[in-house]
Amino acid sequence: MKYTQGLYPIIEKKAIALDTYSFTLYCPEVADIAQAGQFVHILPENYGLRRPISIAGIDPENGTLRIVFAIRGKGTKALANMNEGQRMDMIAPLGHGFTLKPDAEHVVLVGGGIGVPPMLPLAKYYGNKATAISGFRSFRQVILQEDFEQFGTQVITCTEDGSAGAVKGFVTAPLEQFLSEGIDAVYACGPLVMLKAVAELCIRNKTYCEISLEERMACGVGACLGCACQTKDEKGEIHFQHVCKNGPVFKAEEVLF
Amino acid sequence: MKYTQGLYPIIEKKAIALDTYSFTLYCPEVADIAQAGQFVHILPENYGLRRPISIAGIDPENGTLRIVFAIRGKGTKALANMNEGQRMDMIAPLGHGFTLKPDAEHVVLVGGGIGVPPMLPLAKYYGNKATAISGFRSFRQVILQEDFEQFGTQVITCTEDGSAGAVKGFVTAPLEQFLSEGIDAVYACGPLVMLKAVAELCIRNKTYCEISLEERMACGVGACLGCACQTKDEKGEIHFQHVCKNGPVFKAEEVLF
Amino acid sequence: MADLSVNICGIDFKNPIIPASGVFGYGREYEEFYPLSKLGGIATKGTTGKLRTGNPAPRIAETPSGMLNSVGLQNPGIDAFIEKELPNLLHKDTVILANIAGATAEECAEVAGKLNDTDVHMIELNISCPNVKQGGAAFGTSCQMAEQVTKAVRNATKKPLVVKLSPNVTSITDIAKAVESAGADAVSLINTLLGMRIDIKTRRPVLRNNVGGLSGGAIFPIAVRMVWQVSNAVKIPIIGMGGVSSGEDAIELMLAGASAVQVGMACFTDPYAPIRIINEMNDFLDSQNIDTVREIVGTVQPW
Amino acid sequence: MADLSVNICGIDFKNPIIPASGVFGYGREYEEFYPLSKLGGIATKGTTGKLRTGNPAPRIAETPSGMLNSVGLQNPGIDAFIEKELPNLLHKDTVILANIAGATAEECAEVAGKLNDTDVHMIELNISCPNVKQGGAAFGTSCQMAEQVTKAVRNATKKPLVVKLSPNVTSITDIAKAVESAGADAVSLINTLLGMRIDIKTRRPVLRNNVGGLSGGAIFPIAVRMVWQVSNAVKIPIIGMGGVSSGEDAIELMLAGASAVQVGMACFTDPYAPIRIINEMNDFLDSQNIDTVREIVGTVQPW
Ligand SMILES: Cc1cc2nc3c(=O)[nH]c(=O)nc-3n(C[C@H](O)[C@H](O)[C@H](O)COP(=O)(O)OP(=O)(O)OC[C@H]3O[C@@H](n4cnc5c(N)ncnc54)[C@H](O)[C@@H]3O)c2cc1C
Ligand SMILES: Cc1cc2nc3c(=O)[nH]c(=O)nc-3n(C[C@H](O)[C@H](O)[C@H](O)COP(=O)(O)OP(=O)(O)OC[C@H]3O[C@@H](n4cnc5c(N)ncnc54)[C@H](O)[C@@H]3O)c2cc1C
Ligand SMILES: Cc1cc2nc3c(=O)[nH]c(=O)nc-3n(C[C@H](O)[C@H](O)[C@H](O)COP(=O)(O)O)c2cc1C
Ligand SMILES: Cc1cc2nc3c(=O)[nH]c(=O)nc-3n(C[C@H](O)[C@H](O)[C@H](O)COP(=O)(O)O)c2cc1C
Ligand code: FES
Ligand code: FES
Repeated sequence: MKYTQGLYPIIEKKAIALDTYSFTLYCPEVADIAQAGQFVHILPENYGLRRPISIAGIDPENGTLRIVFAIRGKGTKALANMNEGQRMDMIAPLGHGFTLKPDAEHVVLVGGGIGVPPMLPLAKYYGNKATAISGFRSFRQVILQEDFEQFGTQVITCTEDGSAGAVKGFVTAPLEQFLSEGIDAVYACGPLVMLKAVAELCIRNKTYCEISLEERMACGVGACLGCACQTKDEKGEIHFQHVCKNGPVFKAEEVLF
Repeated sequence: MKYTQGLYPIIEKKAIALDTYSFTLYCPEVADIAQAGQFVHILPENYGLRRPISIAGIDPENGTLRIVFAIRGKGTKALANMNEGQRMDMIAPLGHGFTLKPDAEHVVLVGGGIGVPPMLPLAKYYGNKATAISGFRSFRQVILQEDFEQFGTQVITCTEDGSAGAVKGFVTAPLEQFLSEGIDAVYACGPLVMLKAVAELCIRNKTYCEISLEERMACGVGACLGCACQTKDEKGEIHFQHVCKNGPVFKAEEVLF
Repeated sequence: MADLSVNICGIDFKNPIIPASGVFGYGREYEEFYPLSKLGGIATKGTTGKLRTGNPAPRIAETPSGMLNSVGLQNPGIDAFIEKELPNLLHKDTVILANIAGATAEECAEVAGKLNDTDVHMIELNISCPNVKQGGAAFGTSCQMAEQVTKAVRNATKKPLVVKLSPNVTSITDIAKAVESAGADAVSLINTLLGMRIDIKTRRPVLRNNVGGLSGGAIFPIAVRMVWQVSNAVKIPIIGMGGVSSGEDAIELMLAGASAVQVGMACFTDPYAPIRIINEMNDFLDSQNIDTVREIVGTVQPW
Repeated sequence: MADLSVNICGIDFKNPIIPASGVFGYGREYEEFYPLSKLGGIATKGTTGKLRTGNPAPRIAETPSGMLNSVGLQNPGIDAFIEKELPNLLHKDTVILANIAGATAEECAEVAGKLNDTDVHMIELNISCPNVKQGGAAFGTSCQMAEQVTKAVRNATKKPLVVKLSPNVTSITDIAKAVESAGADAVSLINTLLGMRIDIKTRRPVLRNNVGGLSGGAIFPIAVRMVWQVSNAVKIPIIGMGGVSSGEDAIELMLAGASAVQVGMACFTDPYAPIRIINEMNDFLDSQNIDTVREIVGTVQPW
C-alpha cells in the first residue's frame, strides 16, 4: 500500500446541517485509487494529532474527494473553519474499504448519523441495486438523502422522533424487513449500539455484513498500535487488530462488541 | 493605571523593510491615553505568551495606534502573517513612557535598528526641535527615516557598512557632536551595547538621558515579576525593578548594565 | 446559574477559582481589569522571612503550550507583606491564601507564625523550594523533609494549612500522605515541573538560572493524573492546578478530585482567564443540569 | 552539507535521527513514505519474552501540544520479532536498536540473550515498565531495581546496551549513574511522563487504562533539562528524546548533551518528520558554518 501525504486545496465547502460540513478536495492521486470505506487522516492546524474522516465521495474524473463531518470537538471545529482555497494537510487513502460484490442484486446501506457519509461511495457503485437506510436523531441532523437518490438508490430516512422521513424510530425496523425478504449484503456505519444491532440481525439471518468501526488514532497507518480493537476468527480465537490498518471495515462476525 | 484588553482591527499593514512590518490598529480608547515610550502586549494566535511591542505612532483623532516590528521568532512571524481586517489581541497601553520636556529647545532621539520605531512619537511631539539619529546594520534595515522628516525632525542616518545614510559607523559619533554643542535631552532605544554607550556619553556630559529597555515578559503588567532588571538609586543602592511596570523607560543613570 | 460555592477547611469560597501564587502578585495589577471580589480567592506571591531579590533575568522562556519561569522567590519579606499588601487585600471580599516558603523549616514556621495576628484566611506552604539545611534538595522531594516542614508550620499556626506539592517526584502520593499525617488541612498541586530551554545560536540557556519551572497547558495531563492519584491516597481536600485555561479544564480537575482550582499561566495569555473560567464552569454545569459544583468533586469513574 | 554522522558505542549512524520506539512499529508502514535508509537508525517497538496484547482501547488521548498513549507493551514476543521482523529490517541500511522490556529482570535478560545471534546493532532496554517481582513499581523508579535489571541484561549480551530512562522520578541523575555503574554503554531519555485525561461529559478517563504516557512538544523542556542534568552526571553517551519536532529542537537536545536524537509523536503529526528534521539540522549547521554535528554535542554554556 502506498500512502500519500500532501496539502490539498478545498474546492468546495458547504454547510449541510447543524454543525455539519461537506468539503470537496482536489487530490487526483488519491481520487485515482481511493475505495469506498477508506478514510483520510487530516491535520487541523496547530494540532498534534490528525483526525480520521471517512471518504464520502470519490471522483477520479475530476480528481476530487469528498468528506462530510460534524463538529465534535476542537479539531473538527478548526477544520470546519477552513475555507475554499485553503489547503488541508491529509494522509490518504487509509485503511481497507468495503468488499464490493459485483454480482449482488440487492444490498442495504445502513448509516447512522455521521456514519451516513461513507455509504455514499457504495451507493455510487450499486446505484439502484442499493437501498440506503439512514437513521438520525431528528430532522436537524438529516443529511445526504438527496445524494443517495441521485445515484438511483432507494432512500429510507428514519428519525428517532419522527420529525423527518418515512420511519419514526431506528434503522433496524426497515432493515429486518429487507433481511426477511432476502438481500445479498449489508454495509453499516454509525454509533456502536446501532452497529451491534445491525450485526446481530445479519448474523442471525446469515446475511453477509460489513461494518465500519471508529477508534482513537495516532499514526493512522498501523505503526503505533494506538487504535486496537479485538476481533475473533472462525475458531473463536481472539485477535488484536488495528482499526486504521486492518479496518476500519470489518466483517460483522469478526467484531467483538 | 487602567489597562485595556481587546481585539483591535488591523486597518493598515505595510512591509517596510526586510522582514519588518508596520501595522496600524484601530483602538480609540488606547490612542486616547497612550504616551510615547509605552508599549502594547500582543498575543499571537495559538501562543501562550504575549509579545511586547513599542508604540510607534499615536493618533487620537483617528483613534489609531501604529506598531512596527521585525520578525525575530515564531510569534512575530505569526503576527506578521496577519492581514488587514483581522484583529490583534492586545493589552495596552503598558509601562511608563518617556518624560516629555515642554521647554526643551533641542533633543536627540537615538534609535538602533528595531529600536527606532518608539522614537517616532517623540519626533511628533518635538517636531523640528528634535534630531533623530538612527543606526542600522546596512541599507536593508533602514526604516522610518521619511516619517521623522514628516514631523520636521532632522534626520541623521547611520549604517555600519556605509551602504546608506550620511554616516558610516555607529550612532555615537554624531551624538557626541551634539552633546558637545549642548542639548536638553537624549532619548534612546536599541541594542544593549548601543544603550550602554549612549548612557555613558550622556552621563559623562551631564545631559539628561532616558533609555528604553527590553526584557522577556509574561504578564506585562507588573504581577509576575518576570521582567526583572536591576537599577541603582542616587545612593548607589541596588533595586530590582520590572521593565513592564517601572519601565520600559528608565533614566540612564538608574540602569545597571 | 449553578451554585459555584465551595468550602475548604471551613473557609467559604464564592466559587472555586483562585489565581495561583506568583502569577497574580498581590492583585493590584489585575484589579485594573476586574474587581477582585469576582474571584473565589487569591493565592499571593510566595513570601519568605526576609526580602528576596529572586534570580537574575531573563526569567521567562516560552515552550510548546507552556512556559518556564525562574523568578525565584522574589518578595519583600513577610513583614512588608503584612504591613503593605495584606491590609489592602483583606478588603477585597475574596479568600486570601498566603503562600509562604523558606530555606529552613524554622523560617517557614516563623513566617506562618507572623500571620497568626492577621485575618489572612489560609496558609499555602510551598515545599518546592530548596532546604538549605539538607543540602539544597527541595523539601517537597522527600517524605521526611516534607513531614518535618509541615509539622513545624503546623505548630506555628492555627489557620487552615494547605501544603503545596512538587510534581518533580517519583511518588506524589507518598509526599501527600506524609504531609497529611503531619497535620496539613489540605494539599494543593501541582507546582511547576523543572525544565530548560537553550538558545541554539548563542548556546546559552534562555533562562539566566539555566533551569526553571514549567507551567501551562503542557502540564495539564500530569496535573490531572496527580490530583486523581492524591485524591485516592488522602482524605484531606485538594486544590488542583497546572495548565488550567478553560472552564472545562477546571471541571476536569474537579472530577479528578480537586475541591477548588488555581489558575496560573493562563492569566498571562488572557488577563480575564479566571473570570472567563468561572463563567465557563457555570455554563457547563447548567448545560448538564448540575445544580452545584460541589457535587462533581472526585466523581470520575475510573475503568 | 554538514557532516551529520555520529558514532555511539562504536556504531556508526549516518545521521543522529532515530524514530523512537513504539511510534514507528518495525518501519513497514513508514517505508511507504520514504526509504528507511535515510534514517540514522530505528528503535523498534518494545519487545518482551512472550506475545503481549497490550491494554484495551481507547489508547490515545490528545493533550495541549502532546498526547497520551496507553498502548502498553503490545508486541508479538521476541521469537516472532527475530523471525518475522528483524531479517527484513536488517536489510534497510540503517542502525537497528531493538527496544526490549520485561516484567522481571530475568525476562529482560532472556530477551536480550535471544538477540545475541542476530545482527541487531544495539539493545535499548526500557526500564519504565512495572517490575512484577517488586510489587509493580517500574524498574526505572529505583536505583536498585534499575541497577539490577541493567546488570542482568549486561550479563546476557555483548551488544551495545542503551538503557532508556523514565522521567517519572525525583532524581534522574541517580538512576543514570546507577545504570552506568551497572554496565550500560549509553542511556536514552526521556520516556513518557504519566498523565491522565477525563471526558467531562461521561466522567470517564479518556484512556481505558485510566492513565497513560505523555509525549510530544509539551515535554520537550523537561527532556532538555534531564538530558543536560544526565550529561553532567555520567560519562556514557546519551540518546535524547521527548517532544522533538524540528531540526532546531534536535540541535537543542544535542547542545544539552545528546549524541543522537529520537523522534516520537512528531511522526504522527507529520510522517515525514524524521526526514524533515534531518534536513533542518543540516540547514542550521550550514547557516552557522558548523562542519559536523558531532562538534556541538554538549556544548551548551550554562550561566
Ligand atoms: C475511521 C474513522 C472514520 C471517521 N469518519 C468520520 C466522518 O466521516 N465524519 C465525521 O464527522 N466523523 C468521522 N469520524 C469521527 C472523527 O474522527 C471524530 O469526530 C474526530 O476525530 C473528533 O475530533 P475533534 O477534534 O473534533 O474532537 P476532540 O474530542 O477534541 O478530539 C480529541 C481526540 O480524540 C479523537 N477522537 C474524538 N472522537 C473520536 C472518534 N469518534 N473517533 C476517532 N477519534 C476520535 C480525535 O481524533 C482527537 O485525537 C471517523 C472516525 C474514524 C476512526
Ligand atoms: C518593551 C519592549 C518593546 C519592544 N518593542 C519592539 C518593537 O517596537 N519592535 C520590535 O520588532 N520588537 C520589539 N521588542 C522586541 C519583541 O518583543 C521581540 O522581538 C519579540 O517578543 C520576539 O518574539 P518572537 O516570538 O518572534 O521570538 P521568540 O524568540 O520565538 O520568542 C520566544 C519568547 O521570548 C520572548 N522574546 C524574544 N526576544 C525578546 C526581546 N528582544 N524582548 C522581549 N522578549 C523577547 C518572546 O516575547 C517570547 O516570549 C520589544 C520588547 C520589549 C520588551
Ligand atoms: C511566574 C510564576 C511564578 C510563580 N511563583 C510561585 C510562588 O511564588 N510560589 C508558589 O507556590 N508557586 C509559584 N508558581 C507556581 C504556580 O503557582 C503554579 O503552581 C504553576 O504555575 C502551575 O499552574 P499553571 O500551569 O496554571 O501556571 C509560579 C508560577 C509562575 C508561572
Ligand atoms: C504510541 C507510543 C508507543 C510507545 N511505545 C514505547 C515502547 O514500546 N517502548 C519504549 O521504550 N518507549 C515507547 N514509547 C515512548 C517513546 O519511545 C518516547 O520515549 C516518548 O514518546 C517521548 O518522545 P516524543 O515526545 O518524541 O514522542 C512510546 C510512545 C508512544 C507515543
Ligand atoms: S492509529 Fe496507529 S496503529 Fe492505528
Ligand atoms: S512581565 Fe510580569 S512583571 Fe513584568
